[in-house]
Amino acid sequence: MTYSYFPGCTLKTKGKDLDIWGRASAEALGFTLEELPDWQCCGAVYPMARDEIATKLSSVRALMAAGEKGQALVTLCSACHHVIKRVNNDLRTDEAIRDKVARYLKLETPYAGETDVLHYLEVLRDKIGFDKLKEKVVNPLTGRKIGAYYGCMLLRPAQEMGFDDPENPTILEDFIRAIGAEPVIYARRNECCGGYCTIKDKGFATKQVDAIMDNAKACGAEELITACPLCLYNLKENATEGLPVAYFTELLAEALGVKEAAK
Amino acid sequence: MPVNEEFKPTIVAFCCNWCSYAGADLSGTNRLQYPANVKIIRIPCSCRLNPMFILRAFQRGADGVILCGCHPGDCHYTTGNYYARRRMTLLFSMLDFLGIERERTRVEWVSAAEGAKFAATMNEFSATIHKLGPNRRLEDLRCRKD
Amino acid sequence: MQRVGVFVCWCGSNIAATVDVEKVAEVLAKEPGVVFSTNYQYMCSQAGQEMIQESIRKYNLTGVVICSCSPRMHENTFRKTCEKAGLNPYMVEIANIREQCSWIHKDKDTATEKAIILGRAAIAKVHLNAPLTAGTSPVKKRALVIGGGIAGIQTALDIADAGFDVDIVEKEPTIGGKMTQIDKTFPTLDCAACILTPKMVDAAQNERIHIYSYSEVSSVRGFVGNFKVTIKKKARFVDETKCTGCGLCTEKCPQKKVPNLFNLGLDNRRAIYIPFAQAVPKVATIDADYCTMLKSGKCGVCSKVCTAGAIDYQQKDAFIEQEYGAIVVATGFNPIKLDKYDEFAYSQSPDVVTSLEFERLMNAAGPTGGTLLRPSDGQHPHTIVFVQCVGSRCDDSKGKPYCSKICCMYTAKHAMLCREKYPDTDVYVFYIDVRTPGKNFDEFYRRAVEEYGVHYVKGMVGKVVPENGKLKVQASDLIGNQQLHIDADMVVLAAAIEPDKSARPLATMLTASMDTNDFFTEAHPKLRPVESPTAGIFLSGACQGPKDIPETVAQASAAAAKVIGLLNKDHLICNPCTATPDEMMCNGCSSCEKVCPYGAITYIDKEFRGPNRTTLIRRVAQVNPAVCQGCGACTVACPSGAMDLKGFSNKQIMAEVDAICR
Amino acid sequence: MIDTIKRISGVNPRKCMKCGKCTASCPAFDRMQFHPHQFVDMVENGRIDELMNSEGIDFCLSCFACVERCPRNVEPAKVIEAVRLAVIRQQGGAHLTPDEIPALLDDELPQQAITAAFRKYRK
Repeated sequence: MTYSYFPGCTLKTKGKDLDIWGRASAEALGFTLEELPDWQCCGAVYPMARDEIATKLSSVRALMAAGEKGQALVTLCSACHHVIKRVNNDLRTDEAIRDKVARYLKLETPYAGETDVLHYLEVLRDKIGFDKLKEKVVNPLTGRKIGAYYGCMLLRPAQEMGFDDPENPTILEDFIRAIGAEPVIYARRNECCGGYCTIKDKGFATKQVDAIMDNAKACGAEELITACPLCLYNLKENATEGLPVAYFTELLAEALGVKEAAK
Repeated sequence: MPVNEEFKPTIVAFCCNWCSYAGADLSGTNRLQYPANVKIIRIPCSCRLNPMFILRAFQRGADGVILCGCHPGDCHYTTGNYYARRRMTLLFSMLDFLGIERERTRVEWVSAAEGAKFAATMNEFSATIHKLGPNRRLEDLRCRKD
Repeated sequence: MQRVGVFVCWCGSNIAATVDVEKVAEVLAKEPGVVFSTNYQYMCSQAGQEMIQESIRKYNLTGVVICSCSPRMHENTFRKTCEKAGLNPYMVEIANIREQCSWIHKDKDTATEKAIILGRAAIAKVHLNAPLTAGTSPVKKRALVIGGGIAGIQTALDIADAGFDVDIVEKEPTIGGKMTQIDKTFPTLDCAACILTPKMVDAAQNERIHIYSYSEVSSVRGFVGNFKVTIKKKARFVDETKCTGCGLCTEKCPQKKVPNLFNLGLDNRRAIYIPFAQAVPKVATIDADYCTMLKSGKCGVCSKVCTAGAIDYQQKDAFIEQEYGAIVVATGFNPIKLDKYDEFAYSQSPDVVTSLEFERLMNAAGPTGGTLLRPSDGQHPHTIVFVQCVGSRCDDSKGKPYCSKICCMYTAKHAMLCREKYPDTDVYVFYIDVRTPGKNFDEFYRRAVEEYGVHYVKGMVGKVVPENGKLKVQASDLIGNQQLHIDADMVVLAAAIEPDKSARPLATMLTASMDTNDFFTEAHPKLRPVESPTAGIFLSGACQGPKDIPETVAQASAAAAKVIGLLNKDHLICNPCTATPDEMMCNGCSSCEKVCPYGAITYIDKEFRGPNRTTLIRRVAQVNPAVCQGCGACTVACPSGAMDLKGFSNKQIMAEVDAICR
Repeated sequence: MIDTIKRISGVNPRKCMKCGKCTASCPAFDRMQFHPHQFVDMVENGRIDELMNSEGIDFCLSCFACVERCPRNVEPAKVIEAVRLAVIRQQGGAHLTPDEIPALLDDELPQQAITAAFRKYRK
């Protein structure tokens, strides 16, 4: 199976690890991520204003490029996923936005959200299957107690994201089980890490992250995984006394035995 | 097609006594407006509607005919609306054959609790008929007064 | 040609404000056959009715058209009026110029024009009306109550008291319903079991009441006065006539790990069980999902210990046919599932419970013997947070759009009981509004606040985080304009209530209508609150809408009164608007027979006179007017147009079409 | 101005039933002068200037907890975003200028944070 792939700005710079191990694991699992040739940054935050069109266009271009190839669009970064999926949803449901976009981009047939947007984890769950993934694991992470940190972007708003139960998600826990480790469920795994506010107020991010870490530790987690570069940054840099944090793709690559080769 | 300002369509709505007629009453009770050119005829069940009545309406100058009945599964007479649905499907293909726009006839399920749906349906249907303009295909010219 | 009188009603200003009633009367007076036309302020009033009767006599009217409110409102009133003046009641037609005209239009000219057209259609129809005489059908003097909770029990007791036989069908092994699980009742705080169990016993001992426990209704045919119902008695693998309810089997059964549904899974029971000590009937039931004997054929302990020899592993579902004159629906409610609201961590911590689970934890017959202990570690909770409106009052996409009505009061009760029994506990109640309309209700709630020191906080809980044996509750205090962070030991969620899942398929069987929330619809929200629009079906308790116990009991007795009124009659007047075949046109094809949902059409061989004094025998349709309900399905199915419907004949409907399209 | 906010956000504040679940869910509660339920209420009642000049509107994290948990589907985050946009669309309303950036960076800060902040804090 071949998917169009939207890496996003961070995965080309500070978040290279998320990308490299994601691609290596995809290869090992037998699906191909075809990077879109001319992708542009998604803008990192979903433009909520109904009167802004320009901020939605880069997502639309990526969606249409994938659509032309008849492929679903896969993302790894949860912010990109959030933005592109919601913009796609706008185009699918909001006629006014669809028309404006069509006029802006001088489209003959308006783009109406036909492309499917999938997160890498959704590919693992819905296309590959966690059972199949389990079979491909050569290096099970037995005995490791891992807490999944979801953050906000993947889950909310659930009506639009349709990713998982927004208050008690299971996809990352199932993933952790599939790679042979033991998932640790803690309630704050979907509470905000402080996001971009870390730029102006580190103390605020610290308050958020510490609460998350305390909760994860109290429930027995020894390390955390995430799918978001900004979450990773906040959890790592702003914790008073934090657990180790890694991208989920790193552990995936490790379990599949492709971690070292990829670097 | 430009919308004719003068065009006042005649729309006949057949409503089953148990659900849709009560739904129409409810939209009245809630003061929900819909165009005055919709005139309701009460029938005991949607299955009482003989497709002939619809042809008769078109013949006599109606511009749109809508049939409203209980939701599938909720028919007061258990199965009446299923018969209505099948008969209307056949009528649709006959209207296609006659060259009458399919949009002029419609079937909607409106329950006794759906006053808002009734009004919304009538508004929408009336707008559709406005767009289509007067019905000339099946009108019996002998019936016309002007 | 009929001699038609037209009567235009003002309905005060309801019609007259938007419809020029005088003009309507004036224009309609010129319609063919109209010999008299007038308007009046309230046509349905005594004076209005007398005017109609006088006009019938004075002008020798043979048909009457009344332009007024919906026929669903007053058609019967006016039919009776005319009947008293000697006119056949079916010579009356109503033009609905209120609900379907004056109330939905603002412009007076438009509304007047429409009223005239509606009046014309009615006149055109009445010209083709024929006098109809209604037949009668006998009433089976037995009632069925579906659901054996407090609503069903009360209805059955009242019907039985009036001297009629009544059957209760209850899907659980015991009657009693939700009230058996409740500890105390508001606002008097008397014990629920103490007031309910005597009623359960009364029902069991009443000679006129028969209880089908562990049973379901599997099909309903027929109509008011003559329902034919099939009841499925599910196999309980215990012979009810032999079981003495000693309970020995329920102690000896080796299968101990069965979630006890009576305690909402808070503890375990055996595979053979009696739900609780006061169960009625007090008969054991084997849970086939867990019984080793039924699953693998190895065990049989209960059979060995039963001295009465009541265990019967071979028992099969049994089907019972019974006839009823009336059916009462009392299927009740359930709390909703809370998986969609896991911000409150219901599925993540055993110490987050629903209010009904909390009831069991407070109940002397519950899993903790009435001592309030946390499910997780059996410790006394010291801080308890109650959350109101969980899943109630939501946008459709997020939960139930209605107020569940009972939660404010039972939460006040829970909070008060906690503080009374354990004065060292801190109790918080997060509310959006406190709704206490009811006798002594607000006083009760105020007592909880003022005398018992319950902290009522206007606000909502946003997140519950289980951590180190505590529940970290993050909430808003809107009046204090602060965010609260409470370390609680227990969180109690007032889950919205919804109709029982069995209600929807039942409604289909009964052809009784339901609203979008699956509550049964009443025939009129104000004036006929305990009847379903389907004749002969009555509503009792929470199946019609959220209700507390006093309201449920009141409605249950009201439904019983309606049933008694019906069963008191020996005959019911049938609907005269039945199908009727023209035998000369009928070609005996059976199309109509196939579509009739009531089996009202049969075929007979009939002798007809042919030309030249010959006779020939032809197969023709015959309609049983007592069974025909007048849907009209057959009229359209008939290929030769022989079948027609009285009161809604082809000619009548076409005359209406013509009048509207004219 | 009420209409501007309603237009930008697409939110009907009248749907709010004043339960306060948004404010109960908000992680940035401490940093805000007005809280999510007040935002909705103030837009409903036309107190837009007060909102625009209040402390902490830049602290909304767009975490959508209020949107997810609102029982009435009001979407408070969209209201806050609309007010914030109304501020930064004014001359000199930007909350972050490019020359401030270098001082705020460290080696690990992902691009995503800077992009997001720019989108949120300036025109």
